[in-house]
Amino acid sequence: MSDDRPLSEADKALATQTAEELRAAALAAAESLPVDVHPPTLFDVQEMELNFGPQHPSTHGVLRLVIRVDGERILHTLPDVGYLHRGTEKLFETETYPMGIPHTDRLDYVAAATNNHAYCLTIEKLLAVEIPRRAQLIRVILDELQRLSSHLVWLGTSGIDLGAVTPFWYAFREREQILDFFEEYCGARLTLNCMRIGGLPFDITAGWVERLMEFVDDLPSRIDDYEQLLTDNRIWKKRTVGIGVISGEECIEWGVTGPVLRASGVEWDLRRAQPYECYDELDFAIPTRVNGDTYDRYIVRVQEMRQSVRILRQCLERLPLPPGEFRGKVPRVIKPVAEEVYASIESPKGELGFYCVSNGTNRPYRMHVRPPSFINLQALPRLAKGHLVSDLVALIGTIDIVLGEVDR
Amino acid sequence: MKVLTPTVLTYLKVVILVAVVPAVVGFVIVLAERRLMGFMQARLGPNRVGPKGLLQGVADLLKLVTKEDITPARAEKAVHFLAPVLAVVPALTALAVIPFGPAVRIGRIRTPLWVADINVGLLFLLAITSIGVYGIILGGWASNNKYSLIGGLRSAAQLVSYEVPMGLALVSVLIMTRSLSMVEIVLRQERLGLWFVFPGLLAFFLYFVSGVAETNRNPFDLPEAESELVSGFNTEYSGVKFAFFFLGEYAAMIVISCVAVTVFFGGWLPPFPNVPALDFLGVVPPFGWFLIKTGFFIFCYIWFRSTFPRYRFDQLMALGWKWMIPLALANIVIVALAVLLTPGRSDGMFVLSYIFGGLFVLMFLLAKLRRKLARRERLAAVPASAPEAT
Amino acid sequence: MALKKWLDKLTLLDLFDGLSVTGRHLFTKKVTIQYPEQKKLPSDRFRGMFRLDEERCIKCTLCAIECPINIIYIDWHNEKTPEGKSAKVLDRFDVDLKRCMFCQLCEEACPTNPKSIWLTTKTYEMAAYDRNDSLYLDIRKLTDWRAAPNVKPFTVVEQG
Amino acid sequence: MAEETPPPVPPPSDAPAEPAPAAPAAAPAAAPKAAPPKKVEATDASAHPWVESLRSGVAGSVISAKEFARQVTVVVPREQVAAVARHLKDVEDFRYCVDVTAVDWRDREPRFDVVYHFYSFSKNDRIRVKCGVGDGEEVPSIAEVFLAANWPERETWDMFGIPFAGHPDLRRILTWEGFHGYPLRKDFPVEGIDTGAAVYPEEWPEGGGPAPDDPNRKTVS
Repeated sequence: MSDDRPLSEADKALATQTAEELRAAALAAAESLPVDVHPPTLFDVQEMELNFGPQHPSTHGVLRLVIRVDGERILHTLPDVGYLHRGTEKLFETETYPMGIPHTDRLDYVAAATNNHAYCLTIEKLLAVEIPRRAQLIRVILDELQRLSSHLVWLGTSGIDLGAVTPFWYAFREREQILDFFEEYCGARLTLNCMRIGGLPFDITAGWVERLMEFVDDLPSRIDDYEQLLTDNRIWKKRTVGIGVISGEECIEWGVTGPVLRASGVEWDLRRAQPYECYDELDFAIPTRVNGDTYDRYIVRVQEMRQSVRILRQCLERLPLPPGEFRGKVPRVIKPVAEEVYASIESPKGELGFYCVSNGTNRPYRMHVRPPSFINLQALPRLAKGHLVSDLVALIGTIDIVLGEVDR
Repeated sequence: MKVLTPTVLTYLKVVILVAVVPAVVGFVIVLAERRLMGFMQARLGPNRVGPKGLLQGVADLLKLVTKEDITPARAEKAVHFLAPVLAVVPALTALAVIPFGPAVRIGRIRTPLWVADINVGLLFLLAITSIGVYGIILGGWASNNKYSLIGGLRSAAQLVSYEVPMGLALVSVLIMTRSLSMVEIVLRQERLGLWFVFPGLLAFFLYFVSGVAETNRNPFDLPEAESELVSGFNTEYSGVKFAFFFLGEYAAMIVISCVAVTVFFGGWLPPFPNVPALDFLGVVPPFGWFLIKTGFFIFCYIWFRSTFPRYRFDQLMALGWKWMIPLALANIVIVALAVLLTPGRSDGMFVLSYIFGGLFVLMFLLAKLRRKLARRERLAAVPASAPEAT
Repeated sequence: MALKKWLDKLTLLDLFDGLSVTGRHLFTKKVTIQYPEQKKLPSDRFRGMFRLDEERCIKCTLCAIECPINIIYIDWHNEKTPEGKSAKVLDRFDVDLKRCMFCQLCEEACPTNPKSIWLTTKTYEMAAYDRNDSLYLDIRKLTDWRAAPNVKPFTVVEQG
Repeated sequence: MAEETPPPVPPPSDAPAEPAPAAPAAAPAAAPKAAPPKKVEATDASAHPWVESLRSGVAGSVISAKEFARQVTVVVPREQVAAVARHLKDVEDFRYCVDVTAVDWRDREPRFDVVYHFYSFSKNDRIRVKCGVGDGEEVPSIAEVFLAANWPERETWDMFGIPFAGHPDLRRILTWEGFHGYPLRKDFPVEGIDTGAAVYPEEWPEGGGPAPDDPNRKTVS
C-alpha cells in the first residue's frame, strides 16, 4: 500500500475521539443527572439520555445502547453488550473436539452451518486432514444456503426496522424453504450441527439435489420481488442513501469485514482471498459498491444472494458424482498435536474465525471465536454519530449483528 | 309517530353514529386490515375467532377491555387519562357533518343521512380534526417516558405541518363549489355531473397524502414508529385507554376517507351521474356507493401500510413544507385561473379535468417504460462473472 | 439510467411499482400452515423426541460420554443370567430433556445396529407445563411414551 | 445430471484483493490454496522475512518464531507489543487487526499469552504475535494503533483480567462492572460463581426460582 496512513487527519481525529468521547459521555451521564439549577430556556441545547434496548424491537436481540441525543440527533452512542453471554469459549475447553460443534450452532444462530464449518475447518487444519471432494461440495452448498437464509433474515428484519413490513414475510417464506432443505439433510432447521471434523455426518438424501435445484431456479424471481419493493422505492432510498457512510480504509481500521467492508469498495472476500473447500474452482463475483452507506450494504447483500444462487447451481451440477466418501480419515478420538492454529471463513456477517490452542489432549486447551458481529458492532458509535434516532435503527440493521455471536 | 320529531331523529342519529362507528371499527376495519395485510404478505391473517375470523375484532376488544389499566409512576394522571378521550371524541364528532347519503324514507319518516348540514361544514371538519392531535401530544407528554415524549413531539410537528397542505387542498375545492357545506359540495358535483377528483386531481392527491400523514399511518407513522420508538406516544397505555387511542386512529382514518369521498368522489353519487348510459349503476343505493368508495380508501390505507417503509422525521417535514405546501398553493392558483379565465361557471373544471386526465394517462404510459428500464438496470447490476484476478 | 431516475422523481412510479407487488400477492397462494389441523411432515432425519430400546442397549454409556452437556445419566450393575453369564442391567437411564439441544451426537455414538437410542422419531410435540417433571425422561418414559403424557407421538415412528 | 461433468476450472485467483506492491519473499507463503500442509510439526521461522523485518525494525522484539500450518507465530516481549504492532502496520502493511485474545497457561511463568492476529491485504496472509504476561502485569494497548483492537482488548481484560495500559476505555464488556473473577482463567469454575447479582433477593432468593412462600410455587421433588 502506498498510503500506509490511510485515514486523513480529520478522520483519524474523529475516529480516535470516539472512544474517549464515549468515556466522557459515560462520566458526564453519571454527573448530569437531573439537577434543578434553573429552568432551561427555549434555546438551550437540551441533551437527553435515551436507553435503547435491551428490550427494544429493533436491536435484534439484547443489545443495549445508551445514547445521548439532542432532540433526535445522536451525540454519543455507548453500546453495552453481554446480555447473552453464555461462556461458549469456556464450554469448548471442557469438552472433546467433536462435542464442541453443537455449541457453535448457538453463536450466530441464524447461520449455524457456517459456524460449524469454521470450527471444523480449524480442527482439520490442526490435524492436517484432507476432506473428500464430495464433502467439500456439500459443505459449500450448505454454506451458501446458510448465507442465503441469513441474508433473508437480514433483509426481512432490517426492512421491518425501517417500517417496511412486507419483505419480512416474503423473505421468511423463502427462508422456511431453505430450512426445509436443512431439515431434510441433517434433521434440524436452525441449530444444524451439520458438519463433522473431517467431513460431514451424512450423505445427502435421494432427490435433495433435484429439489434444491428447483428452488434455486425459482429464487432469482423472488429476489426480484424484494428488489421491486425496496430498491427503487424513494422512501427506502431516502432512509438508506448516505446513512452511516464509512470508507473502506476506515472499515479496515475498525476491523469491519463482510458485506459492510465490500459496500465500502474493498473487494475482499475470504472465499476469494483465501479459498477454502472448493471455492477456488467456482465462478462467482464479489459484489462491491463504493459509497459505503446503508443503501450500498443493502445492494451488496442482495447481490450476494444472487451470487449464492450461482454458486449453488454450480455446486449442484458438480455434485452428482457417484455417492461416495463424505468423511475424511479422522481418528475416532481426536488428539491433535500441541499446537495453535487460526482458521476463518467468510460467514454471512464477515470473517468468522476460530483460534484453537491444543495441548495434545482430546480437548482444546483454548478455543477462541473471532466473531464478525462483535468486531463490526464496535464501529456502530462511529457510524451513528450525528445521525438521527431513526437512522440508528437502520444502522443496527445494516451491520447485521446477531447477539448470540456478539456475546457468545 | 309524533315522537320522532326531527330533533329526536338527530339525537337518534348521533347515538347510532357513536355506537355504530366503533362497532364498524372493531368488526370490519381491524379485521380487514389484518386479513388484507396477511393476504398481501402471502399468509392468511387471523382466521380463528368465529367463522373466517369474523369475530377477531370482538376478541381484540375483549382482550383490551379486560387488560389491566396501568398508569406509570410519576405520570400526569389527569392528562394521561384525558388524552385517549381527546383522541377519540373529535374524530367521532367530525362524522356529524359527513353526508352519508341523500334523504331516505323509512316507513313514513323521511330523514337525510347526515346528522347536521351546517353551512361551514368543511371548516368545522378541519377545526375539529385538528383537536385530535392534542390527544396524542398530551398522551406522549403525560406518560413520563422519553420514547412517548419523542412520539408526541413528532406528532405535534407532523400534524401541524400537514394540516396546512390539507386545508389548502380543500381550498381549491371551495373555489369550485363556492360553498363550505358538505351537502352542497355533493349536490354541486351532481349538478355538474363531474366528480371533483377530475379537476382536482392534484388537490385530491395532496389531500389524501396529508390525510395519511394526519392519521399517523404508514408511511408517515412516525409518532408510533414501532421499530424506533416502541410505539411512541402510546407506549405507556394499556387496556381501555389503549383501545381508545386505537379507536381514535381508525375513526380518523374513516373521517379522512369519508371526506375524500364527499369532496372529491361525489359522496353518495354513482360514477358520472349525468351519463344516461350509466343509469344501471343506480341499482346500488346511494349509501352503498358511499360505503364502496370509503372502503376503497381504507383499503388504500392498508395497502400503503403493507408496502412502504417509513419516512424519517426530517424527511417528512421536508416533504410537507418543501413539496406539499408549495404544490397546494400552486394548485390553488391553477384552479383559480382555470375558473376565472373560462367563460362559463363550470367550463374551467372541464378544462382542468382534461389536463389532469391526460397527465394521468401519460403516467401510465411512462410506467411501462420505466418498468422496462428498471429490468434492464437490475440485470446490469448483476456482475456477470468473476472478475479476472486484478 | 438518467431517464429512469427522472421518471421516478417526477411520477412516483417507484411507489406504484411496490404497490403492484403487494397487490399481486393479494391473490397468490398463501403459505400459512394451519398448525394443529395441518401439519408438516418432518423429514426422515428429523431430530425429535428420544426413544430407547432397552433390549438393544449394551450399556456402554458412550451416549452419555458423547453428550456435550451431560444430560444422559446411566447407572448399571452386573447380574448373573440363568445361564451363568454375567450381564449388565440398567438401573437408570435418564435424559434431562429440558436441557437437550437435539444435536444427535448420542445417536451417532451408539455402537449398536440398529441404534439403541435414536431421535429420528419425527415426534416434536412435547410441550409441558412443568418442565422438571414432564421434560425429564426416565427409562420408563423413554421406552414407552404412554408414561410421558405430554409427548404426542407422531403417527409414524421410525425404528432406529 | 448423472454423467460426470468435469468442472471447468478457472485459474485460482491467487492474487490478493487489492493491488499489491512488491512484497518481497512473501509470495510463496502468500499463495493460497496450496495443498494442505502435510507436516504436523511446527518449524522454526526465525528466518522468515517478516520476522527478519521485525527483528531489524524493533530492537530486541523477537524472542522466538515458529511456523505451523503456514501460520507464522512470533513471540515478542510484553513491553514491545505496541511497537511491534506499529511496525507491522506501517512497514509490513498488516493493516487489519483480526483479533486480540489470550491463553491462560495456569502453571506456567509468565502465566498468560496475549495473542494478536494481524492480516495484510497486500500479502493476503496473517501473522500471529504472542507475548507472555504474568498475572497482574500490564500490556501496552494497541487500541491506538488499530481501532479494531478496542473491543477485543476489553474482552481480554474482562475474561482474563489482563490490563492493557493506555487503552482508552478499559471496562468490562461481556460481563458487568463489579463481576468477581475472570471467567476464562483456568481456575474459574465452569459451573460459574455466585455473583451476588440477585436483583430482587426478597422475591427471587438465592438459587433462583420462586420464593418459598409464593403461592404459585409448585413443589418439585
